[in-house]
Amino acid sequence: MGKFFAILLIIITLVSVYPIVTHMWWMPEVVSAHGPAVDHQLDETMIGSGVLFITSQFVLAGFIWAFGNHKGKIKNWPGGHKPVVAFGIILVGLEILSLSFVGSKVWASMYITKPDPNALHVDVQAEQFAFFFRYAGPDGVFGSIHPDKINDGSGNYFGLDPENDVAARDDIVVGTLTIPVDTPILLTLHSKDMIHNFYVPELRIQQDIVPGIDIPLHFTATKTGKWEIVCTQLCGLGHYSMKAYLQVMSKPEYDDWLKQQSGD
Amino acid sequence: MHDMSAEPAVHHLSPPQGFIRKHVFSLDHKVIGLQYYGLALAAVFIGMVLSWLMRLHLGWASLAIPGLQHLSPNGAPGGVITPEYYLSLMTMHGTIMVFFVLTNAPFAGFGNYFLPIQVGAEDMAFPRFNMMSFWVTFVAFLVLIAAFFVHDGPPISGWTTYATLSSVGGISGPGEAMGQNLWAVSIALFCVGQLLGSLNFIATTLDLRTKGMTLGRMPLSTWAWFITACIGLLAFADLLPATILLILDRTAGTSFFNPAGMVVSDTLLPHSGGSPLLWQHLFWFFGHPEVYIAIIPGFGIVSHILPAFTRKPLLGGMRVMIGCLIAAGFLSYMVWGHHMFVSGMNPFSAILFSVPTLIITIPFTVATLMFLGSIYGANLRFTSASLFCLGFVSVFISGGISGFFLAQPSIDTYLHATYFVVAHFHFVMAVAAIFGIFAATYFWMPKMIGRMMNETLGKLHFWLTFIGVYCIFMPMHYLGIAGNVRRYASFTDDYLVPLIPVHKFITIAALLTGAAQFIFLYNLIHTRWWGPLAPENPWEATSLEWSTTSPPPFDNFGGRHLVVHQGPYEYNAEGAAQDYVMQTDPNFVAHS
Amino acid sequence: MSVTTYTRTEPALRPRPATPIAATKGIPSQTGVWVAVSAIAMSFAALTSALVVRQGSGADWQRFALPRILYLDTAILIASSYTLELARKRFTAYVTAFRAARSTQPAATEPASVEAAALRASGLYWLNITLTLGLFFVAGQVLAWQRLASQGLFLATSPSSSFFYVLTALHGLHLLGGVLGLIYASYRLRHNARNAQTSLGTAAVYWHFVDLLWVYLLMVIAIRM
Amino acid sequence: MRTKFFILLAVFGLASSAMLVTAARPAGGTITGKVTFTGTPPKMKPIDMSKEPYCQKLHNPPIKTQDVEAGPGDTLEDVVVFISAGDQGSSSASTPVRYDQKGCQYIPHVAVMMVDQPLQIYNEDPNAHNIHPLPKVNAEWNKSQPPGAPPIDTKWDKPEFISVKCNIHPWMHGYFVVLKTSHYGVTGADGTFTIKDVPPGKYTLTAWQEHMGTQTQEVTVSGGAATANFTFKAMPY
Repeated sequence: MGKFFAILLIIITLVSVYPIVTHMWWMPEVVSAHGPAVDHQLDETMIGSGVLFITSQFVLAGFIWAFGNHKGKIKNWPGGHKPVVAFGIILVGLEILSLSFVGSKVWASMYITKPDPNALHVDVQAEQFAFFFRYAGPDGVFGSIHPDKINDGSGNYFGLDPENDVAARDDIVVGTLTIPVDTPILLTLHSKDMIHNFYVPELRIQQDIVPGIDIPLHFTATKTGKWEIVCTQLCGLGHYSMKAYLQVMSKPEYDDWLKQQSGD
Repeated sequence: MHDMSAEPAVHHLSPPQGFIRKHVFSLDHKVIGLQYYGLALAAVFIGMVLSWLMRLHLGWASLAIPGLQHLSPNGAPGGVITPEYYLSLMTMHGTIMVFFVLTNAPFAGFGNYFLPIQVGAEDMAFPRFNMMSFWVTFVAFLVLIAAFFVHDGPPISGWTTYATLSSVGGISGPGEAMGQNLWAVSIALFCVGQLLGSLNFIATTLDLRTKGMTLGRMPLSTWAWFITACIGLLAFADLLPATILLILDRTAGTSFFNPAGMVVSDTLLPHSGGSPLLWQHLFWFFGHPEVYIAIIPGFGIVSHILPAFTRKPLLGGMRVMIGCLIAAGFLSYMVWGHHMFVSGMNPFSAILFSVPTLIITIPFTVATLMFLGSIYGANLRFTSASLFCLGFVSVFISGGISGFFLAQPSIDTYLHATYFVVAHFHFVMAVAAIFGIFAATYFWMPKMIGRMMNETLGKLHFWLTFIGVYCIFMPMHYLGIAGNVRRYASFTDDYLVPLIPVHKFITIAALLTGAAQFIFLYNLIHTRWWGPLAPENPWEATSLEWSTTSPPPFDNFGGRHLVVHQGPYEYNAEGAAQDYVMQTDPNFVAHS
Repeated sequence: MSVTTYTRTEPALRPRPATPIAATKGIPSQTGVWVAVSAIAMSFAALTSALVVRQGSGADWQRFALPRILYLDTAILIASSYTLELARKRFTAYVTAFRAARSTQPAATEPASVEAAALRASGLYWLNITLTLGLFFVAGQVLAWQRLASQGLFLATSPSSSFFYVLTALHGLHLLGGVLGLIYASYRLRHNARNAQTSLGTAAVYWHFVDLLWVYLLMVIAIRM
Repeated sequence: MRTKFFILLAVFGLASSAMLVTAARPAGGTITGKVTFTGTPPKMKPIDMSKEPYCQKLHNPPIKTQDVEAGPGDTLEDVVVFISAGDQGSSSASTPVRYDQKGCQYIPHVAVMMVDQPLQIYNEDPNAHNIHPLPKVNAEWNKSQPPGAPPIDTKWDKPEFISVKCNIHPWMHGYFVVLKTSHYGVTGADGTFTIKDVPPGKYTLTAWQEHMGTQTQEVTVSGGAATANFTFKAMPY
């Protein structure tokens, strides 16, 4: 029975590792400036913990193979427990040090470093179960938000008050986040109702959108194309269907798009 | 001199009379332990069926499940699960499993039964509190289950019930009206029950140990229950007021968690200035320790059972293991923020929370190494119990490893709220803890019901379950790395559709693994009435529960007052007559 | 500790006598009450931190003048702790007398001397005073609520009033628990039950804690509101 | 006792005969009219359906918001005109009202029905919707309807103007107008409405527009046709 268990463990371990080594299912392409650092961080962690995983499962298997149903005098771990404890602490300690050191640098680059001062500013409004995006328009000023004016039926998703607020009149509100490539973007995330989340796997970004708080989020897309923005924070019955598209265009394309939007 | 002097360590209860006192409102910690175990058993099968329904929906979204429309005409018209009903199932699965299974069985259940016996006491310190603690928990369970039968069904906000989805009432979605109220009341009651239980565990361990039972001679299981009780005392004392505030926000119009200017479905809510993050802080300050409440008894149980089947004490003895468990319990109160890396809290605090989170892996790594080291050179005996112990080590390694990823904010921004997390906590907390429960069941049932369980069925149950859980949860890591978001009722996003075949595979694995659990159920029921009678000490183990009859008499030792002379794990001790020395053995002289 | 970890690292094997070591034991009810107290303290710590966070989270924190009667209540509660100690002193003296009586004639169910009986009587007297003060305190809290309500401050009016009602209500409930504890203790004392004095001691620990807890809460409330 | 019985019988008889009479008379009077507005109405904004590519493709150019549907000559569409007072009371209708979700749009935008009249809600789209009526006096509910799911059968037991919303497609917005009377009309694209089979009498007529509120006027029907025009005041934005 010991040998069977050991073989089973080894098979399970190898089968578990195979899809990861071959990237059978893997992260989608990375299209953000900070993304590669995240991937690198994940790869490092994967190697480190992968080695730990395989060796520990194999050791377990080996011992079960060797000492299953073994009779007679028991053997003790040579050298007692102290070296083992020390080994564990040092091994994990080192992994922790390296990971948290590199990791915090990546994290800092995403969240702690200030956004580019002349980044393109887009306002994000999340609600059950959609995202809407607002551009300041020609005047470069966002109209202020009045929750009491919010009315999806008349397309006023942000609660603008064009009647009394001049800045609001030329604001552009769309359902697709359209941005120029290689340009620093600064999002301000608002939520109308529940806690939502702004997740774009390709950008390696995930950020909750909390009602009552305006959360800034900055990134730079490095590739043109169309990807999905999905919600990862449980927000109600339509959570699974809450999404929008991220359209990254070349600079000229983007300018045309913007003109055309402020046209009508 | 007796009447006014301090009360002795053991109190003299008279044997209970009548069915009600014996089996229903019993003060006997053994009966209460079995009641907790029974409640957990009912809960775990309900929870499992819920997970089946969820998995079926994830694999085949438009599949009509015959008969389901009768259980919930609104949630499953024509037997097809609606997105909101999927979320209801998910919420109830999580709540039932975390609270009524992973907390009830290894801690309240086995702890109630064996903690007093292992310290040589006749009962818990406060038998009436003990009885209350179970019945309050029982009512809590009924209240929770009642949510299935209210108008628009159980809540849909998940077992973490994040504000504001959970705190604004029915307008935020189906199940958020009465269903969510029932949830909150149930959890509040559950907290009360657990607080009473923890009180008992601590007082009993400190004050009712028999002569010679020093702290150093307490079995590791008792140590684990004691540490868990200390954690639970603080954790549930934090969740209880949080739940009260939630109930007030929902029913009394207060604004603890509800911010100003919320517009839900074009309706402007009157709340002002509350903080949704406040709920998350209060919840996770309980929630992370809760994870340890589920797993630390598992560690205690495995470190108690493994020596009996390796026939040698744990590597590092008791000191290392106890140190690891205390360290883990202590650290568990400093890491709650790692559940909130992307929640919008201060990014600096994310780094602050990340470090203790990584550090907390050290005690668990050491503990695992101790397990591995004790298998080396052992006389490893294969029984259902020992197999589940070895399985515990394997799945805990698998689950623990993935913690390295999630503990790092930078990687968590990608993996947070994906199936990677689901895989992680199911391996490390759910499956590991369940393996601990199974090991304890096969190990202790002979003592608890006086009959031996069927080993062949037990081993079959192990092999199927062990292979099964890897088939279910290992692929979830791959899904997570591919960016598959959790808590989705179905996968309609363009980048998720290609992953559905993996979900189908997981669903099939889950159905088969779940089916294998009925072998266990059959084995348990068959043993209860028709199993062969169990001897006093079937496993040649050493601790006090094996120095009394199976099952023990109502006062545990038939009026004897055991005196403890040995540590709990004197296996293959030099100069001993046989390969184990009972704790009560006065003749053996240990060397140190 | 006789944990044997069969390592060859230590050469000398010193035999240790296997005489049992008596486990140190306290009184369960005493341990229990301290455990309970720590749990309750944890709950109110959680509520306090919630209060601090909540005050910072929104601009809607409405300060209001505390009803004067709260300070009177505080005085009452502190007094009750004092009277409880008076009661306990008398019972301790009574028990010693009782023990003495027992040592002379083991059959005795009552202490011989009249003084002892007097001690017991006044002990019960002070206990009842304590109970009355406790109930006065609760009544006072209710008055304070009415005062606030008359100012138009209700549970949902402002986060400050919400916390005021929640904290005072939860504290009031715990205090009523203490009242029950004292009633139970005095019942047992009347009937000379086993360890009646222990139950009084336990109830006293709890009572003083609830007293302290109130002083703490009053400080929090006074500073924040 | 006996007298009571006879009174009851009499009342019942009268009522039923009255109903027979109303049913028997094929065409009473009809009320027709036109609903217009003055002032600049809010701009009808094009709806961005890019969240749901299927629906986006269906509508090219994109449809516009329907809270105010101004037609040529400042006419208003989807205004409900009904007899709010003076009606003899009419038996509740039993023919179900059909409400469609098609191309991420509610069709019709405003559905008028009587109290307790069956209402059937269909999902004609290949994607899921959720129907979330937001009543104040009736009971609120919120159900999702996956593609191919059976229609939702329901009814309303109190008269109310109920705003309906799909949270999955927040731009989807419509109205259930629940009335006590069977005498109502809804203005078409040309802003005209017709209320048929109105027995002769003096009535109060109410016109309701979801954005501009209600207006009432007295109208007398004597056999033939009566006209009643309404003019709303439009606020810009």
